[in-house]
Parts: sequence; structure tokens; C-alpha cells
Amino acid sequence: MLVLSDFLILGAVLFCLSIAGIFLNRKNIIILLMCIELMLLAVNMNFIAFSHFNADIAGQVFVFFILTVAAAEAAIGLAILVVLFRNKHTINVEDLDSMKG
Amino acid sequence: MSAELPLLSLLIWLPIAGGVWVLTQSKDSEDALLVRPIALTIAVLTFLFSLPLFFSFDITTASMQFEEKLPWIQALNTYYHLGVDGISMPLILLTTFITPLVILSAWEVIKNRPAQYMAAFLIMEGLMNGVFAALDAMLFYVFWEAMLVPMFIIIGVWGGANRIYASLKFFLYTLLGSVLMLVALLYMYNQSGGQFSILSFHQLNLSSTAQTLIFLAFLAAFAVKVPMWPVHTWLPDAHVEAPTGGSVVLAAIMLKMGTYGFLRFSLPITPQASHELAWFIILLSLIAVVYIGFVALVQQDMKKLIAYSSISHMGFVTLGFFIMFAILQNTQSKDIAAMGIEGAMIQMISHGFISGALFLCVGVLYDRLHSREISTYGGVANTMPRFAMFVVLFAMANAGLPGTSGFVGEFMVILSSFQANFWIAFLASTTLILGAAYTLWMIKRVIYGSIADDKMETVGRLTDINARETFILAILALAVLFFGIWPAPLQEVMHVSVMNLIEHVTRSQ
Amino acid sequence: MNVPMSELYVLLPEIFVLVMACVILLVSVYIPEQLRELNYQLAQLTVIGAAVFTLGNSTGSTVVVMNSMFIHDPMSIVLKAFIYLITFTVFLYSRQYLQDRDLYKGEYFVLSLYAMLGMQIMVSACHFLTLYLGLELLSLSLYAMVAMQRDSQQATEAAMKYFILGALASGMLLYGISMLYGITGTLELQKLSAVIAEGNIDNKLLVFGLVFIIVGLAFKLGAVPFHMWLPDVYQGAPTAVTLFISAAPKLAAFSLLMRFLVDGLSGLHSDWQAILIILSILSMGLGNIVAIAQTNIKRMLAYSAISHAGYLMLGILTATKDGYTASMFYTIVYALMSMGSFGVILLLSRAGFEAERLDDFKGLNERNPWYAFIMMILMLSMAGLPPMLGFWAKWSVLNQIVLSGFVWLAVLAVIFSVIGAFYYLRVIKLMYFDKPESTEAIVANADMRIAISLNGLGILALGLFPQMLFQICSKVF
Amino acid sequence: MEFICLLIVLLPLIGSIGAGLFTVSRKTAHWLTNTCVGLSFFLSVYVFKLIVLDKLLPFHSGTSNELTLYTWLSFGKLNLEVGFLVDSLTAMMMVTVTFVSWMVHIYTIGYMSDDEHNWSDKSLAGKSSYQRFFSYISLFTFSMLMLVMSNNFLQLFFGWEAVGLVSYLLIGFWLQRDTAIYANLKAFLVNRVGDFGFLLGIAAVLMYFNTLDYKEVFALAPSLSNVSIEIFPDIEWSAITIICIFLFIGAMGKSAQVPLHVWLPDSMEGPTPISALIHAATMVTAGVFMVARMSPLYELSTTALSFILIVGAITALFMGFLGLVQNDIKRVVAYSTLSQLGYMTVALGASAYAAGVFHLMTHAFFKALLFLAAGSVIIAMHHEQDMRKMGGLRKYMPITYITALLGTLALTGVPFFSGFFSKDAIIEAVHFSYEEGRFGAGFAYFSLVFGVFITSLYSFRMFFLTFHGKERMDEHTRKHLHESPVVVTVPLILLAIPSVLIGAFTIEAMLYGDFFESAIHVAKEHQSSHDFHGISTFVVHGLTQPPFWLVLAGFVTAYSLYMQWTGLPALIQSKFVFLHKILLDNYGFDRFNSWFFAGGARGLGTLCWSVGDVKLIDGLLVNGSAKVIGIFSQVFRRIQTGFLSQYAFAMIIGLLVLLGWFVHF
Amino acid sequence: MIKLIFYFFAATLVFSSARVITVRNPVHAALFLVLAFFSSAVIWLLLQAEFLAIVLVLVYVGAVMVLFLFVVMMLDINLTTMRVGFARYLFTGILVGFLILVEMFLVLDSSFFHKEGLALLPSIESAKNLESSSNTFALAQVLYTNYLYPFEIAAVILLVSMVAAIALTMRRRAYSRNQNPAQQVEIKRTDRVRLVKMPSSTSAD
Repeated sequence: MLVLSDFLILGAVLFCLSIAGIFLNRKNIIILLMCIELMLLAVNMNFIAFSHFNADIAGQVFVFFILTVAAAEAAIGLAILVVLFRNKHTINVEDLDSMKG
Repeated sequence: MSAELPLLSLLIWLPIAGGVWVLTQSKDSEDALLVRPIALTIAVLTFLFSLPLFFSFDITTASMQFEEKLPWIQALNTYYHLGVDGISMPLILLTTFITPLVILSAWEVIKNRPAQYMAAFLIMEGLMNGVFAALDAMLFYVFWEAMLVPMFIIIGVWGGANRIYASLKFFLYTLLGSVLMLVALLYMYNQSGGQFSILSFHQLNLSSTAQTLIFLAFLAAFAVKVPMWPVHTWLPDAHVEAPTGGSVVLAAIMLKMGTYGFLRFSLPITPQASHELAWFIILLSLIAVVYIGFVALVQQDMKKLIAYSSISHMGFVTLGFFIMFAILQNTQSKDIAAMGIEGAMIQMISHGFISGALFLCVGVLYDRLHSREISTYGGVANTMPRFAMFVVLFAMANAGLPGTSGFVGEFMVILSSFQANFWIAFLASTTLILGAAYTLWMIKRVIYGSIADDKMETVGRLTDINARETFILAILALAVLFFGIWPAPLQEVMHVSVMNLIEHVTRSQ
Repeated sequence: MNVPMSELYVLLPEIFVLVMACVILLVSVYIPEQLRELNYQLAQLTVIGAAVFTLGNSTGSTVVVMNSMFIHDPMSIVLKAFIYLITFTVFLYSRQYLQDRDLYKGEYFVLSLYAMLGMQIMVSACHFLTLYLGLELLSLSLYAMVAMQRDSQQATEAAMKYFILGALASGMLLYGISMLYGITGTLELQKLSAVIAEGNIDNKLLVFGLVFIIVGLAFKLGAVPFHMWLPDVYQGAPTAVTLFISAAPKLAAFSLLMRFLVDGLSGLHSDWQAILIILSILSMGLGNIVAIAQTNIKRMLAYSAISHAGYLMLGILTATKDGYTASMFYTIVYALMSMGSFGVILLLSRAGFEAERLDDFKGLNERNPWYAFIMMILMLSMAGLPPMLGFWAKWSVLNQIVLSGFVWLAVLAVIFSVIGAFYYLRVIKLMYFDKPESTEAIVANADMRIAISLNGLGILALGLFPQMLFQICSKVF
Repeated sequence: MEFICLLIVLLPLIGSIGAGLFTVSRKTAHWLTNTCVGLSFFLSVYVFKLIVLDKLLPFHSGTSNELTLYTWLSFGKLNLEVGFLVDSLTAMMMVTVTFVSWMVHIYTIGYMSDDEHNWSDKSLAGKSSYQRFFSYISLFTFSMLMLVMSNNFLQLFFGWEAVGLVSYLLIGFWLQRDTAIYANLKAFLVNRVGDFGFLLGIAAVLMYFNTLDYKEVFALAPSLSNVSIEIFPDIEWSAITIICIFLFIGAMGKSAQVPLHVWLPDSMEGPTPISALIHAATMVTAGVFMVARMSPLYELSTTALSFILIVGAITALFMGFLGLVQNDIKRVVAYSTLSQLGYMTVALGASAYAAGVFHLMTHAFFKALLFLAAGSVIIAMHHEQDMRKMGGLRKYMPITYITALLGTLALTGVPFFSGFFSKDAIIEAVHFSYEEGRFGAGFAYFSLVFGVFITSLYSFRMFFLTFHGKERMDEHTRKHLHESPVVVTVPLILLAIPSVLIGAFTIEAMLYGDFFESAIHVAKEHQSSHDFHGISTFVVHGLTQPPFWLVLAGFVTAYSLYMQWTGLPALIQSKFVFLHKILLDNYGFDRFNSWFFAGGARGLGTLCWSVGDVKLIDGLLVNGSAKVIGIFSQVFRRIQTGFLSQYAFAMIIGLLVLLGWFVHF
Repeated sequence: MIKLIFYFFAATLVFSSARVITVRNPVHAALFLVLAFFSSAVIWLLLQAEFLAIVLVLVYVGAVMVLFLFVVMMLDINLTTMRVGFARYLFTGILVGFLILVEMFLVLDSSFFHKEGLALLPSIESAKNLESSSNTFALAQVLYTNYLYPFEIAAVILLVSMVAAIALTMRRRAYSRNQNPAQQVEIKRTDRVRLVKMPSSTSAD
């Protein structure tokens, strides 16, 4: 039988992948945004698994809100991205270094 | 009369309020005619108000006098608690005495923003009085640190070429010391069940480790202020770069706060640790006397030389304080222990006069030729005989000539330290030679001699001191001579408090 | 579900702000450009109204409403009150600056008000969900505000960085929440606390969740090593926005810390204490040290904010009521100081000129002694020098850690504060000791002048008589 | 009586202040100070009469010879007071000091009358130098009186240093001269070395007696003879010895004993009147006075006495040698002074305090006379001091010549002159000590006796070179040669009288009577058993002793070398180049001092400063830590690369570490 | 069987997520992300979160990812430079990711989490009572009652995102030349004309 751990570990793998993605990706901010979606997916996976195994609907409600927020976040993130692109004509992560030190 | 009038508060807040008032006059800095008389009046008034402290002082009691106590921050259980005893009262008088002179000395010299200059000194006077009068540790600390700011500004704005380095060094050095003291104060606050009364700290029963740590924390604060070797290097820089008034206040008063701290905090609060670490302080003091004496010998800058001489002389003060334990051990004589401590305290006051006067003298020269280098001068006595007389007098006082106040403290400290250990007295006495050597060698090169041909245009055209400068120096000269010839009035006021301190320290060991 | 009126009454400030924000949004769309002043006035009105509603309902007792998701307790009231105060002042300070830069639009006020609403929600949250949503409301508004100066490369870059990292952090926070939820089966802070108190759960699992949560909190607070966004955002954002970010959200972040760690996870205090010690040491150290090397005052203040975050945590990590009081005091004081400092920067900025280089402060004393004096007070206060208010802030947290036996930490903290004093002093040095680079007079509206003066003098006056502020904070816990 | 004593002390001070601090005319200055010091002298004589002749106790209506003026400081039972102790010793010193001082005051009127020429035109200080000079010497008189009249160590130290101060001011009086201001610094510092010991001595006194009052100390002294002190671990010293030696170190400085004598020859840079007053008659004898005053202490330590004996003997002999090679007239007198101070010191070391003080007194008169005479010569020679450019002055300055002759005779110890009595008494006393077996007495005896020859030799050498022989000055000078004015010659005459007579008149009272009974204490076993049988017997006895013949030998040698075979000195000089060099070099003391002490101190100072302060403390610790923080700052700011990935990476690493630390460890 | 489904879709999920972060082309990444969403939707179904699974597909894949793609297309990005330097950080990235994974694994694999599911497939009984056991129904039950307050906040968040997105991206036409009459009226002479005093030369030279 599948146990809770399986889902959690799956979530953990997703989580780590997204983290690695954020670190690895240096060229394209859009990928970063996607990684964040991936991370939220991992979190959602956790919530749903817990919700299921604890027989508690609250976890699913939480996921519902996370999805909402994630959508809003994506909207703002993309908006900023567009503004940024208009200004810099690039979305290369490594070009975002006008401020440092 | 003292009962009705909150004298100490007046001494603190009159100059501060006056300073703020002067500051508001700063808009028309060109037309600062009014600023100087106002500032002087306030300073003189403050001095006059401080006189009752001395004349209605009860010399038979060691308890605090002229006490004022109002709740300040109830949440922290701190009070606006002021009071003086024989230890702090002379220092307040010294402060109120020096400040009018400082303001007078800047009369026509400071042209750049005189209002701010005067205000800074007035505010600083109030804060320094606060340090000496505070009986609440938090109040003390607030005054203690707040004082850094006006001094920082004074050095930084009206200072010499390297003033920024000097002012920052001064500030950070002293801040580093005092923050550690803050931690110690907090620790004691918690140990004493949440109070900040300094007098209640005296009654604390602290473990020996705690005492040692607290002592070291206090040491960090006070040693920097004194300054003791090896945390003294801010002083020469600060002195050299500060304007004359700044140097005077720094040397005459601010250094005394460190040694005052030892008496008010370290010794009574941590008697055991003080006893155990007395050797360490004595060692540092002797290094200050001997090592710094040699260092002073080779200075090329007059202010630096006097600054180093200050360090050396302050070494006597700390020596006098901490020799107490060895004396008590050797002779059981509290009188001799008192002699050491009182000698050190007289040295504090006297050094206030002498170093202040010497810095004013350098200021006089600096105002004329804008150089502090010894090599710029030579043969000044030829053109400024009256000035030369004062300089030689103060130099002699600095060298500890009997009959001047500079002698009294050194004499007493050496005499008492002899009873502790021959070698301590021996090393301390080397100041007789070294002090004379560096001071008089400077005098030789600056004041004496004929005017070299290439200096005819500079030194040769010097004008002797005017009435204002004469007045300032004469007042100081009188003070130096008076306390040299008859130090008893000064010692009388502190004696009971010092005896009480010694009793307290011996009792709580 | 029928929500009783009494519960709505508790929510009145939030509802008012929401409604008004929508009103301003609509108004700003339709009013002509000349009447833009109306946005400002309405926004200020909103803040005042919210304050009136919040304070009008401050009974001192704790009320929990909305299915135990909204808590109305003394802490939230005090924090909200200061959030209002700060927002009000921020609007006031920013006005001229925004007008000069064509940012004086409805959006700024609307987003600020939404951010404020987010903070209100956070401060009053007692449920993971509301905490999270409040946080997101705040964050999303801030992301947008940072990017509002659309033609500024730095602003958009800052916004992008802020956004990505913020999302990453909230992802981690969420992961932590999910773990705690999974382990304890509840999302309510009080219940969570109760479950942990039972002690049936393996501590290791809880700490696992805790670590993720702390990462999220530390990010909001700007604690090292989760501080990286902070300097760039402070520097890149329009100063008016930096002003806002640097002040009010600190209060919210503090409440976040309190809600999570104290209300929810007080059972794990020995664990989070250790973590906070590390974070605070790193923050104090790195913040103070790196600030020295800065040439841009906004960036310098950012590092200063990092170090202040370290000090702020000192109080909380004692896990005592007095410690929380101290931290809260610290946070409020810091917010006030930070507001003043950025206010002065705004004051010196003109159309087309950002007074953000340190050198722009050169010789301020000659140009305008009064503003120099105010800035000096603020800098000294930041450095923690008596008799400024900042001293008492440092004092109170130090006192608490000494009381809790972390004397070594106190020593470390004060040493870092001395290092930190250097760069604050440098500002004073520039203002007082150096010659001005320009002699242009500094012009400001009367309200701005009065406000900034009050801000500075308040720091001094409250420093002399901190009793009131102490009392307010100590009554909270 | 109290008032009179106070007046004696304060009158010179008033004179000094009047002349120095206020702008007064030259006339007012010299009249004021002369009147004050003169009055002081007459009052001293009156006091002397009351105490010595009438045997009265001066104070508290005749019940005590101690007077407390006021309390300086007090610590419980310990009182530090300022007061007077006036006994026969004091009275004698008071008279001597005020007399010589008054003479010098008068003399100065003439000597300094054209002092402006010694200053450059522009010097403002030169304009008032005349008044200042009077102010200084009056101040000196005050200080010296404070010293001798003190009844405690504190005041003694005050006077001790105050005379040092005035000496400093006066040596450097012509402050435009580099040599003068070098000499005064040197004098002060060398004296300070002595005072260093002196102060430690006082500290030791306080420690063991718990008082600084003479009377109490002397009363307690015998009980202390067995107390010891450990200065170095495990080596015990007698406390009394330590006290005595430290006090004597002070005396060595002030009374210019080897090796602290180096300042005295240089002090001749000062105007001649003060060389007479300070550096011959009074101040330099303060050490001798002090030891005599402390005789109850010194009597308890033969070790200390031996030490004194040896130091004195070395000074007496070797400083005399130096007098032989000097060409500067004042320097010859200066070395003679050194040598004579050695005599006095030897007397002290031989427990013959009375003899020492006796010689002190006679020496004060004749040496002052000699200096003033030399000064008179110098005035006549237009400030030329080199004896090689003098000669044959006898006919130009008869009064000076005669008085100088009398002084020389007194100095060399020709019978019936005052010096004869005092010197002979010392030699006798040393001889007694030698017999008694005191360590060092044999050497001292030999030195003193041989020293008599040397003294005679250099004294007559100077005398012949100056007043006899060829006139070696240039024409211009010779044309203007004339006897000095009355103000100069009168003091010479007045000083010549005691120089000749005082010895004969007072020897009985001072050495063999009870003159010093109450003032000087000599232990029973150290008292010589000789009796005094009248002056003539003393003189006749003296003629049979080697010293007399040595004086004669000295005279003959000098006469033959400088009057008869005048080429011979140069020949001898060329034969003993090495020796001559050593003598001219002051045995290398000056060079050693300036190399080792002055150079060493400066070197050490530079080392401490540039290495210790600048490099180590400031460079390494202060600026170093600032720099380290700065470097850290620069390094840490690199972490903030500006790259988003890096930022995220930091957070991730943070998470990783926190997880690892808190969850898994 | 369930296990098989789980592992299959889990593997797909992991693979597609891995591809998201490794592919060069953002369009491909977005598409892999879509695949990941689909796979996880299936796994959520296994966990009886039908509503959320549907929402994920509808909202995410349908709206958000399309938005992503839209932006990707809109921004004209040079793809060739997109991968440079990737390998440099690969090792570190993998290492750190792996380490965190290990740390997480050690906790998540603890016995506490080895509890078995209630029932991974709906039982017949519950199927009967479809209405009450429906996941959607259950969510709906609480969403507008217990969670009314967060629901409202979520609404505000969406509003904010809308406002923000518009405020940030809406461009007023830079080339539109509309007059501002107010400005024209308000103008003062001094704004336009500056009188300059020239020194008049007094003499010819």
C-alpha cells in the first residue's frame, strides 16, 4: 500500500527540483517563475496528502487558496517581467546586476 | 538655601538650555555678536551656581548631598536621581570652572559658526555635570554617552587637518568601551532585582566570577576614557586635531570621567575583583607613567606632547586608586590608603587646571601662527615675555614642581605607593625626571632660545597675549598655585567620602 | 453562514480600508489630473478612519472572531496603531517626491492601502491561512509598488528580484506550514500550540517544519542569510516606496514572528531560540560590517535594516514576555527611525535628483542646520546612542538577553553596534564636517517640514522620556 | 618672634613679586628687592642673636623652636604641615643666606646695569631683564629660606625644588644663548635625578616613621635601627641606610657630587651674581645642610656615612684636577666649588657635621667673594672670561685685586684665614674617622690632603693668570680697563671681611662649643675627643700638619709655572696630552650622559612611539582592526553579487544548514 | 495497481519537472510544466482531491500556463544564449538539491509518516452517498462558511494582482499629442522668456 511518506517524498523531490532550478537557471527569468509554480505544486502535494491521510478538509481548502494566490502571483510576476523587459530588453537573470555590493 | 533650589539640576540644565538657546541664534552666523556674551553669561552663571556646592558642602558626612530624586522611567525603575559627595563635587566645580574659560578662549578665535561652537560647549558642560552628579546608573550612562556627540562635532567641525580620522577614532574608541559597561550595568540591574541606583549596586553581593567580568567591562569603559595604556591612542589624535577649547575640555574634564568611574563603580561595586586585578591596573598605570613618558619625549607636535603627558599623569590617578589594596595589606593603614586615593583625586583636579592651561597656551600660539609643530617656534619668550612666564609656570606645574598643584597629587601617590611596594614607587617616581624632561625640553625649544633668522617673519612678529588671554591664563595660574600651596580645602571635602569608600571596600571583601 | 454584526464590528477597520481603497481606485480612474490631490486626501482619510475604528474598539481584552481566524488583541491594536501612524507619515513624506516623478497617482495610494490592509490582516491573524494570505496581500502590493516607477531600470530589477525571492521564501514558509499541518492536523495557532504542548509528537518532525517556517519569516524580516533581496530593493525602489517598505512591514514581520513562534510554536522555543541566535548574530554582524562599505545611503540603510533585524530578534529569542515587549519596542522604534531617515532623503531629493548618494549629504549643516540636526538625531538614534530613542530600544533587548543569561550574546551585540556606529557617524561627518557639493536651498512644504521635525524631535523627546512607549509595549503582553 | 620669622621669609617673596609681576622701573625693582632682602638680613641677625647668644626658643612664647604655619594636608593622625624649625643651625644658615644674598643684590645693581647689551634689540624679554633678574634672586632667597627654615620633609622638598626652579630660571636667564638654555635644562634634569632619590627617601621616611616632621622622625629614629627592608627579594637592607642613601642622592644632585655634578660647571652660563649666590654660596650647599640636619638619622647608619665619605672624597679630589686645566675664570671657580663641596660632604661622611656646616659657612663667604671678584673682572674685561686673555689686572682694579687675593687665601686655607680653620677641622675629622676604622676614610683622608695641594695650585694659577703677569688682552679692552663701580666693590669688601675673619671668630663656638648641640646629633662613638685650646694653638698645630705645607707647595708650583717659567705649562700639556684631554673632557661624563641618557632616552622614546604606539597599538590593533573590518566589509559585500541565483543560493544554503544543524544533529 | 499508477505518474511528474528546469527553450519548459501539472492532478485524484485536481488543470494549465506561454511568446527572447554557463553550476546545484533532498527524506521517511491511507479508492458505501462524500461538496461546505474571511482576502489579493498588473503594464501612448489646456493657461511669461542683461561695451576697443 501507498503510505503517506510516498507522497511526501514525491513532494520533497519536486521541492528540491524547483530549488535546484532556481539556482541553476541563470538565463531566463520565466523559468524561475515556473520553478516557483513547481515549488507551490510541491507544497500543494503535501497539503493534499496530509488532508487525505488526516481526513481533514482544511488542507484542501488551503490548497485552494494557494492556487488562488499562485495565480495572482503569476500575474504580478509576469507583469513585472514585462516591465523589466521593456526597460532592459532582456530577461537574462545574469543581466540583473545593476545593483550589488 | 540648597534645600529649595535644585542646584544640581540647575547645573545640568542651565547650560544645556542655554546651549540650545545659543543654537537658535545661529541663523545669522555672520553677526554672532550676541552669541558670545550670552554663552559666557550662561557659563559664568553656571559657575556661580556651582559655588554653593562647595561652600555649603557638609564635609563631615559621606552620604550624598544636594540630592534630587524624581521618577524618570518607571517601567525600568530608573530615577532622575542626582547627588554629590566629596568625590564628585570637586569634579563638578572643575567643570563649571573650566567651561567659562574655554568659552572665553574661543572669543574671537572661532569665526566659523561660533554659535554652534559655543552651544556645543555649553551642552557638553551640562552633560558632564550630569555624569558627575548622576546617582542612577542609567542616567549616568545617558549622560556619559551623550557627551560624545558634542565632542565629536567639536573635533570634527572645528578641528585640524586630520580631524575626521581623529573624531571618528575618539568616538568609536570610547563607544566601544562604554557599551561593554552598559552590559555590565544591565547585568547588575538584573542582579539587584531591577534597580539602577548606583548606591544600591554598591551593596550587591556578586560572585567572584561575576565581579571579575563586571570589573573588566567597567575597565573597558573607564580605561579608554582615562585613557590607560594600551587604549590611549585616541587621545593624542583627538587632542591634536581638536580646537583649543576641545582639547581643554577633553583633557581637563573628560579624562576625569574615566577615573571618576573607577571610584564610583569599579571599586565599590566589585571590591574583590578590584583587589584581585589591582596588580593589573597598577601595571598599566606604571606603563603609562614610564612608557608614555618616553613617548612624550620624542613628540614633535606640542599638543601631542601634552596629550601624552596627560596620559602619563592620568597613570598616577589610576595608580593612586588601586595601590590601596597593597597598602592595606602591607600597613593596615587606612590613612595611607586614603592618601593614595585622595592624592589621585587631587591629581585629577590639578591635571584639569594644568593640562587645560597648557592646551590654552598651545592654542595661543596656534591662533597666531597656525602651527603646533615645535620646530615652528623657538625663542617665543623674546616676543611674548608675558606669555612665556605663564607657559613656564604651567610647564613647571606639569613637571610636578612643589608649590604648584601638579606636585600635590604626584607626591601623595608616590608616598603612599612606596608603602605598598618599593619598585612601584620607584617607577612612579621616574616621572620626576621624565616629566621634567619632556616638558622642559619642549619649553627649551619653543619658548627659549634666540629667534632664528628664518623665523623672524613668524616668531619674530608674534604679539604678546592680550588682556583676555592673560586673564584666562592668570586665573588658571592662580588656581594651580593656590592648590599647590594649600591643597587642604580640596582634600577636606573629599576625605570623608574617600574614607567611607575605603571602609566599604575593606568591609565587603 | 451568518456573520454576526458584532464580529463585523471588530473587523470594521479592515473593511473600511478595503472599501476606501476601492473607492480611491475608482476615483482615481475618473478624476482629472488636477484633482489628484483628492487621492492623497482620501488615502489619509482612510488611514485616519482606520485608526479611529481600531482605537475606538480597543477594550484591552482579546476577541477572536471569524471562526478563530481573526484575533483582536492588544498586540494587534498597538501594532496597527503604529502601522497607521507610519502609513500616514509615509504618505505625507512621499507627496512631493511622487509629484516630482509622476508617481502621484491613485495606484500608489491604492496599493499602499492594500499593503496596509495586508499588514492589518497579518497582525490580527491567528490562523495559518490568514497569516499566509495577509502576507501575500502585503507582498504582492509591495512587489507592484517597487516596480511602479516603470521607466526605472533599477526599480524593475529590484521588483523582479524581490518577487522571485519573495515567492521562494513564501514557498518555503508554505512548505513549513504544510508539515506542521500534517503533523498536528490543525491550522489554528492556538490548537497547534495545544497539540504541541501535549508532547506526543516527535520533536524532530516539528523542528523540520519549524526550520522552513523560520526561513520564510527570516526572509520577511531580512535576516541573514535570507536578506539578499533587501539592499537591492531598498536601493532600487523609488525612495517613497523604500520609505514604506522600510518602516511599516517591519511591524508586520514582527507580528508574523510573534504569531508563528510564540502563539503557535511556543512549545519549540528552545529550538527556535537557537536558530534565532544564529540568525541574529549573522544579521548584526553582516549588516553592520557591510554597511560600512556602502556609498549609497539607501543601500547603507538597507544593511542597517539587516542589522536591526538581528537586534530585533534578540528580544524574541529570550522567549519571555518581557523579551517580546522589548522586541516590539525595538521594532516600533526602528520603524520610526527608519521612517525619519528616509524622510530626510526624500526631503533632499528634487525632481530629477535622488539624494541617495552619501555624498549628497555633504555639508548639510551649512545648507540647512535644522535638517542636519534632525538627521543627526536619527543617525545617533540608529546607532543606539543615548539620549535618543534608539538607545532605549537597544537597551531593552540587551537587557532581556542579559536577563536570560546570554551575556556573551549581549557583548557580541554591543560590539557589532560599535562597528555599526561607524557608518552612522559617517553620515554625521558628511553633514557637519564636509563642505557642501551644492548650495541649493532645500525646499519643502510646511507639512513635510513639520512632520520631519516632529519625527526627529520625537525620537529625541521620547528618548528622554521613553516611559510612555515602554508602558504601551509592556501592556501588550 | 613668629611674625619676625614669617617676615624674614616673606619679605624676599614680596620683593620678588613686586619686581617681577608688576611693571616697575629698574630703580623701583632694585630698591624694593634690596630693601626687602636687607631687612630680611637684619631680622635674621636679630633672630640669630636671640637664639644663639640669648639661647631663647623662638616660638610659642619661648617654649618651642617649632612653629606650624598651616596644615597642608591631613590624613587621620598624619598631618602634613608647613612650618618653621628655627634653631642654631637654621639661624646660622639664615644669616649666611640673607647676607650673601643681600651682597649679591647690591652687586647686581652694578653688574646688570647694562644688561640690554646681552639681548638682541627686538627681544621684548630683554627690555625687562633687569627687573626680572632681581625678582628671580629675591625669589631664590625666599626659596632658600623656606628650605633651611623648614621643620618637615615636605617643606624641605618644596624649598629644595623651588631653589632648583630659580636656578633653572637664572642659568637660562640669557635665554637667547643656546648654551645657557642647554645648561639650565641639564641642571634641572640632573637635579631631578637627585630629587628622584630624595623623594623616595622621603617616602621611606613616611613609611617607617609615619610622619614627616623632623622632631618626630628624630625621636623615633633609634627605635628603627633594626628594621630592614627588602628591595630585591631576599636581600635585606637596613631601613635607615636606605632612607639615608636615598636622601643623600638628593643631596648629590643639589650639591653636585659625582656623578651628578655635571650640571654645575655648565651652570656658569648664568650671570655671575647668581653663580656666586646660587652655585657657590647657598643652593649647592643645601645638600650639606640637609645631611647635617638629618644627622640623627645618618648617625645610625655607618654604611650610609661611608658612602657619603667616598662620594665626597672622589668629588673633592677629582673635581679639583679639573680646575687645573680650565681657562674660563668662572669655570675654575666652579670646579673649585665642586671640590670644596666634596670637602663638606666628606666632613658629613666622617660624622663631622659641624665641621661640614662650618666649612659651608666660610666657603659661602669666600666663594661668593671669589665669584663676585671674577664677575668684577669680567665686567672690566667686557664679558671676556678667558684667563689667557687677562693678566696684570692688579694695577687697574686694586680693590678687586685685594679682595680676590683675600678670597684666594681663604680658599687655599692659609692660616688665620677662615678657610684654614674649616678645612683643617675637616681633615682632622677625617683623620679621626680613619683611626676609628670607618670604611673609605683612608681614601678620603688621602684625597683631602692631596686636594689641598690641588686647590692651592689652581687657585693661585687663576690668581696669577688674572692679576699678574703680562697683559694679554687686546688694546681696545685695555684702554677701557678700570675698577668696577661702588655697588660692585662694596659687596666685595663686605664679603672679604667675613672671608678673612669668620673662621677665627666662630670656630670655637661652632666646632667645640655647644653651638649645634640641639641641632646636630653625633653618636657618642663618633665624637672626636680633641679639645680646643684657642685659635693660636690651632694655628700652630696646623703649621705642623701636611696641609699647610701642601698649600705652600701649591703656591710655589703655581708661581713657578705661571710667573717664572711661563712656557712650562704648555710643555707639560704637550707631554700629557692624553691626561689633559681626559681632564678637559670632564672624565667623559658629559659625553657619556648625552650619549647614554639623553640619546638613550630619546632612542627609547622613539622606539616606544614609532613601534609601540604607532605601529603596534595604532597600526596593528586600532587601525588594524578597523582595516580588518573594512576588508571584511569589502569581502562580504562581494557576496552580494547582484545575481538573483546567488541570492537564492544563499537562502538555499541557509535552509540546508539550518535543516542539517537543527534537525539532524 | 494504485501503486503502479502512483509510481508511473510520480515518475512522469519528476521527469517533467526535471525537464522544466533543464530545457533550453522556455516554451518547452512551459509545456513540461503543463505535463507536470497533469501528472500531479492524477496523483491528487488518487488522494481523492478531485475538485482541486480539476482546478489545477483548469486554472493552471488553462489560464496561468497560457499566460506564461503568452508572455514567452510576447517577449522576443534570444534563445541561443540561454544555456551558456548552465553546466558550470550544475554540479553545485545538483549537490545542494540532493543534500536538501536527503535531509528532507530522512525526516519524511520516518515512521510517523508511514501511516496508511484511509482508503485510496472510494469504497462502495461512500460512492452511494455520493453527495455527502463528494470532495467538491465538502470543500464548498466550508469555503463560504468557516473560510469566509480568507476567501474575502483571496478576493482582495486577486484584485490587487489585477490592479498591479494593469498599473505596471498599461502604457499610455507616448506618441499621443493631447493638449493640456490647463497647462497652457497657467503658463507665465517668465517661464518662456528670459531677459538677459548683456554688458554693454562702453568703448570700441
